[in-house]
Amino acid sequence: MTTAGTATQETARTLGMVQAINEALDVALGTDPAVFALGEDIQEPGGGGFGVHKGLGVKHGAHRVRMTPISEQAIMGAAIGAAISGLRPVAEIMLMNFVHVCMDQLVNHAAKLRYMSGGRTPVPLTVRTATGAGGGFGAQHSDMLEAQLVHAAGLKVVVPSNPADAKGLLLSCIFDDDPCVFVEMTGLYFAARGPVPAGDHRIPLGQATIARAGDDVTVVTYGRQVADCLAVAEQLADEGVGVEVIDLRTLAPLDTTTLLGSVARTRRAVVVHEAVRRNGFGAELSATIHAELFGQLAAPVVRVTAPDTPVPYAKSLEEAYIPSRSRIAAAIRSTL
Amino acid sequence: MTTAGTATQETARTLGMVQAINEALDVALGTDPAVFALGEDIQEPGGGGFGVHKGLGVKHGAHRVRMTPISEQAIMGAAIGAAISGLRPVAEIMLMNFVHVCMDQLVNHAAKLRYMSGGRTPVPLTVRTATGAGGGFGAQHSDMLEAQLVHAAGLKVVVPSNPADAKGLLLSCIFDDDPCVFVEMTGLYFAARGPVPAGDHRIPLGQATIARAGDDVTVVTYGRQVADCLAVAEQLADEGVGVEVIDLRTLAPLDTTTLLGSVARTRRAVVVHEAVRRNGFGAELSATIHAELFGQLAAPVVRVTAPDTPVPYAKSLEEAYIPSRSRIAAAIRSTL
Amino acid sequence: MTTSTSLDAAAPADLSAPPDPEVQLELFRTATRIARFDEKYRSLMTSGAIGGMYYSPRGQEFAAASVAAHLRRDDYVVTTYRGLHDQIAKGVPLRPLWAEYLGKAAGTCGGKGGPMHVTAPEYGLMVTTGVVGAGLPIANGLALSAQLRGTDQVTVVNFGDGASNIGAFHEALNLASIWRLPVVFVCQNNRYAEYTPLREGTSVDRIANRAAAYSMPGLTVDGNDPIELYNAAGAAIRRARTGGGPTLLEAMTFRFCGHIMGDQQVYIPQEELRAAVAADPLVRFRAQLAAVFTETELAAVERAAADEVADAWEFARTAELPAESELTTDVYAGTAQDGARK
Amino acid sequence: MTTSTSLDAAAPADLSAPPDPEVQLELFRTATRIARFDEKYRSLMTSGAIGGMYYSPRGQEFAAASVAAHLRRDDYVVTTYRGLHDQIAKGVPLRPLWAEYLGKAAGTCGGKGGPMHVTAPEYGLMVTTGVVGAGLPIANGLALSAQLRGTDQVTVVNFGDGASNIGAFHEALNLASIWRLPVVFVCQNNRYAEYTPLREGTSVDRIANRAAAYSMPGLTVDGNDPIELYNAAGAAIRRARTGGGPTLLEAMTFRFCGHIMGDQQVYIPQEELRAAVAADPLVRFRAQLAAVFTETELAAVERAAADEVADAWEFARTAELPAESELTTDVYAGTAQDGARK
Ligand SMILES: Cc1ncc(C[n+]2csc(CCOP(=O)(O)OP(=O)(O)O)c2C)c(N)n1
Ligand SMILES: Cc1ncc(C[n+]2csc(CCOP(=O)(O)OP(=O)(O)O)c2C)c(N)n1
Ligand SMILES: [Mg+2]
Ligand SMILES: [Mg+2]
Repeated sequence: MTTAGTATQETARTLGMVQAINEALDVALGTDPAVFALGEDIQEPGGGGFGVHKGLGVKHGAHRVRMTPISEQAIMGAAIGAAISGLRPVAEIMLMNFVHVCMDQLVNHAAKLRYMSGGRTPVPLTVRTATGAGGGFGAQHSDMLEAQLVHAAGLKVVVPSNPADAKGLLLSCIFDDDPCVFVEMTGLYFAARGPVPAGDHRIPLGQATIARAGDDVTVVTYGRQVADCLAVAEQLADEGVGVEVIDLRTLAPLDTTTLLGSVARTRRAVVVHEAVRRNGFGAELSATIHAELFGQLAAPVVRVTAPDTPVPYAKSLEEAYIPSRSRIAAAIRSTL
Repeated sequence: MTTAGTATQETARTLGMVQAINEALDVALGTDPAVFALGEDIQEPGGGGFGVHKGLGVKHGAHRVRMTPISEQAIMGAAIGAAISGLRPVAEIMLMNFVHVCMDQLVNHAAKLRYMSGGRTPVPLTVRTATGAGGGFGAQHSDMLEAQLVHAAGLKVVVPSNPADAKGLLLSCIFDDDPCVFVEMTGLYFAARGPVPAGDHRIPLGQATIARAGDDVTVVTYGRQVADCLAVAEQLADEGVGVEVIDLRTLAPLDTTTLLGSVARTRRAVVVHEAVRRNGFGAELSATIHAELFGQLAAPVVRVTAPDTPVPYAKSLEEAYIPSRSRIAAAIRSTL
Repeated sequence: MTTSTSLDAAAPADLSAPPDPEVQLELFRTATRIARFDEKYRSLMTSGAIGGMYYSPRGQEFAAASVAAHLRRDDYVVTTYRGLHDQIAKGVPLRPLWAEYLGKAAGTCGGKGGPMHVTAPEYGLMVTTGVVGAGLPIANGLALSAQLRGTDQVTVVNFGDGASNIGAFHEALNLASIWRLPVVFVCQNNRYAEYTPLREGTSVDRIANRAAAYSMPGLTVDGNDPIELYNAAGAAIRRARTGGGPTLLEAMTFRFCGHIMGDQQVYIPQEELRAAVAADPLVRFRAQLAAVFTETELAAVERAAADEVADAWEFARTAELPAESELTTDVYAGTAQDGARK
Repeated sequence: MTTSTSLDAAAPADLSAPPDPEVQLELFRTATRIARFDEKYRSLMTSGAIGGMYYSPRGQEFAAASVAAHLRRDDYVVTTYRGLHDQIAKGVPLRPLWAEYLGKAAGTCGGKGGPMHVTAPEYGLMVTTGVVGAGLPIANGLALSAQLRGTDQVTVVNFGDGASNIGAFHEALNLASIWRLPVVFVCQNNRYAEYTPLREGTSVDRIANRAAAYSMPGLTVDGNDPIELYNAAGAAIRRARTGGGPTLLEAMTFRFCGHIMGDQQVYIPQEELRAAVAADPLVRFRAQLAAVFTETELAAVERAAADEVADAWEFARTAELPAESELTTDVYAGTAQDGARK
């Protein structure tokens, strides 16, 4: 189903998010026998919660694309044990809310073992998980929990915004020597399409990218909200406002160089994420920007986030929950 | 062992933290038959992880001071089920790191049921849990995780700094109609002593207190760090620096009125907590202060926190991990 | 197919003894109301009139109806995302139920919960959870609450075969046993967890056999035989109500429509699927009842169900979405917009 | 006291057949080294020379020694906060071990982990966890890794009786069974979880009986009988090594010194405590060995152990605390201060 893993082609094909992630897994499985995937229903016909593993079980074998029972603690524990003994597991936790079912394994064990062992017990595992509001999945299937994981020292946290980045970042996570949580926003699975380099395409962790250059105000965001921010930026360009959009890609460790470099120039920043506001990642971004660029800002950093509520089911409420383009635009305007 | 619950005495006795919390539980159990406690080893001789329930099992009966197996999911689930059917459970999760063992019950269920039910299913439960570095307990028994819980819409989060507040806040949590997490810092258990009002003493949730007035700089803190900040404030008073110390007491919902009122006056703020820095509660505080008081601050908000590492075991490292008085003092001076 | 483990009181002498005809008709009525709701819902999804996710309980109607028939309104039920049958069987009226499924303000939860999170405490439907296995520990709490308050309310918690592999199941059964809680754990074993057949994820042939690990009676019955399940559930519920403690009841059944709307069920062997659908318990039971009731009587039940379902759909279809101001209410106590609603 | 559940290959014909004298002496040596370390550690705590928390394994020496005797250096062990005996039995040298207990830079983990988090991968001591039950799922991962890499390494995970009530236990045993993992689950049943006697928290008489819920052999043996446990563990480990899959082995034992240093054990009936201590397995086994070895030989083992322990204490006592610069290293790869140390 993909050509990756056999030869590196220089051409970039237009792929969707699911295909791009599938390709990253395929390349990793094809490159290194230490890599294996595990998760619920990841073989045919499901290919996992959103079909990301389709075809991989058949191609790489049931021992390397392993179906698990519905046992998130067992999944995460198996990944940790395999990681500390030399393998590179890629575990799927079907939805990010279920990370809370195995939070102890992830945060008390995966994140801490390297440190607690004085560096003797590295944990090179990757957890892939899907989430995001907008699909009518309700309060237990939609939460963005990246801020809680960023608060866990020892974890790396990645949220891609497009297929090429998803492939490149996931490959970097898999071959990284630390535990990485790779957050796939369901809204992107079937919406985002874009050119994706073939082969073993990697994007370094910890590097943000300037998705759009602009001189008047910096919008800092990640994941699904990047597209919304870019759309708003286009719209505001017509009004003569130059919006720079930073796609953080990796939240921990954070690329403060790119972040602060941009805001130092524009002197205005808007932070946009889908997670709730209270102690969301926007708090860390805002605190960092304000403190590091104290006296240099022309306006306070504005946070555009979900309200401090669980994700509502009703369409009318779910739409109001997710940061809209008009709220983003209004926030940007408020800084000018 | 206490007189509370029988008659309200106006005298305040000098008690330690463990006794004060014990008294709150005793009053609650004595006041309302809907209240009951559950947790591991909470009957004699343990009285729970740190002896908080000593004597209560004998006094109020094994059915209302209930021993559980080592099953945090079962404990939290039992508390939720009891709460939604009319009782007011007070569950002990022995150490805060074990909250991660039952994070799904707490965050996906307790926190969300009221909202998901359109207000029909309130969850009046209290979770008490102990934590904090400094005891040589190592990386899995010491974490301050309040920021992760503050990020869960629907929860209330309380961290008392002294025995009287502990009693008054715990009673308010127990009789509050929402799920409250009450964080007891182990360092205070045997250190903090102070006058504690007898009887059904309550302190409203969501209200910070000015632990010490001052005009030059506001230090915002909670829990065990309050005493350190007060000590530093005394020390700086000798140098002629007026330090105002705000003890937040409740982190969610946050008393922004007291917080911003103080900083608006002093124009300088230092935030101190023991949790790691990255997306700690200090980020929310700093972001809020900077944004709300933009242009009014004389200096950037400084965060004094643990570094972004698990809690180390070695004494030399654990001491360096915890915000020290000298780091707090230096941070305050840096704002002047 | 009855199998009992370390059993006793929970297993009545004869599970096949039919109850009163009126009870039988009631089981048929409940199952029919569930099936009609489900069928109409699916047909509306297929036609595009309704969107979203839907976990059909078609085929499992009696797993709900025959258990809930023993419950009083003040007894408690906890169920899952695949919960329509349990919600209806516990007595939640179809109008607000359907409205909740569509996220309307007139729904049981004001549209904020949705199908995976329906609660209707006034009917004893206490929790619907979207997290596999998470309902079991909560059910213990409901049962404990009855025990502490000194009532004889019983709690029934429904879950799937796949859920028996998650930690919460283990902790809940152990605690229920130790505390002798008035709770019945009903595993609706439909042989698949998503696309995974039972044996691939579950290390035991009969989930009821796991009861022995908790010194609890465990019983596997044919959940598609309304009478057998009715009798078995009755014994377990009586046992719970009279202080005898918890039971693990495994009701063997089948999901006719796969895991989720749109599931093509290619992973199920064709004969297995064909045989299961051919043995549709609703059709079978109707045929059985024809010996006791007239065709007119049975048809009346069916017509009433169809009418009620049509009415509920019309109600829900035309109901309003919640106002945007509802977004931030109900997070904490005292934040409800509309005091009257509570 | 052997009881076997749904058993077979894991139970050898005669659990009481003594192994070679040299093996017996080795068991005695390991147990003696553990006991001497523990005694000295406790006496130093009592005198105030050492502070902190300490979970003594005194009384449980053979639960570790008789199992680990079958393990190769490249086999894996996972243990808990009460882990000293398992750490020593797996071969971790006493000097860096003691240094880790004191949080010194020369410790197995540079002092950063401490007693509850010792790892020494070069000796196969892979994880020590402070979270009850959390080691079991990780042990599966180690076993899976061996399976995937095609080696015949075996993983042993030790845990307490109380740990058998937590969700992670259930998920781990189910997965190990399904995947036929080369793992042995060793429950060191010391009859108490903190201050809670077994029957108050655990809904089954014998924890090994829970193995049936996972179609796994389960075996309860006298963990204080070095020979019986040696034989049972040998069978389970051979079974795992040769592709036979997991076993749940319950070793009945006793904590002589209570849950944690300072525990007065007032909650244990006096006769129970007296009888257990009177039956000190180390004393009993020494008496048994006197039929095979001379007093001189046994005393030499004891003296060597005492010397080794004294040396380890001296090493640890005089070792340096980690430099403050170590605080922020080892969070991520490539952040070690001292490349040579790794
Ligand atoms: C903790 C958790 N893990 C994974 C899922 C995703 N999921 C939803 S339904 C399902 C299958 C459940 O199977 P079973 O328990 O047999 O119930 P059934 O759907 O057959 O009624 C899974 C894995 C979930 N909801 N919760
Ligand atoms: C998840 C979790 N809950 C609670 C604790 C606190 N705790 C530490 S040891 C212990 C008792 C464990 O008993 P058991 O499993 O029998 O082991 P033993 O101490 O007897 O060796 C408890 C409750 C913990 N460490 N982890
Ligand atoms: Mg199923
Ligand atoms: Mg024990």
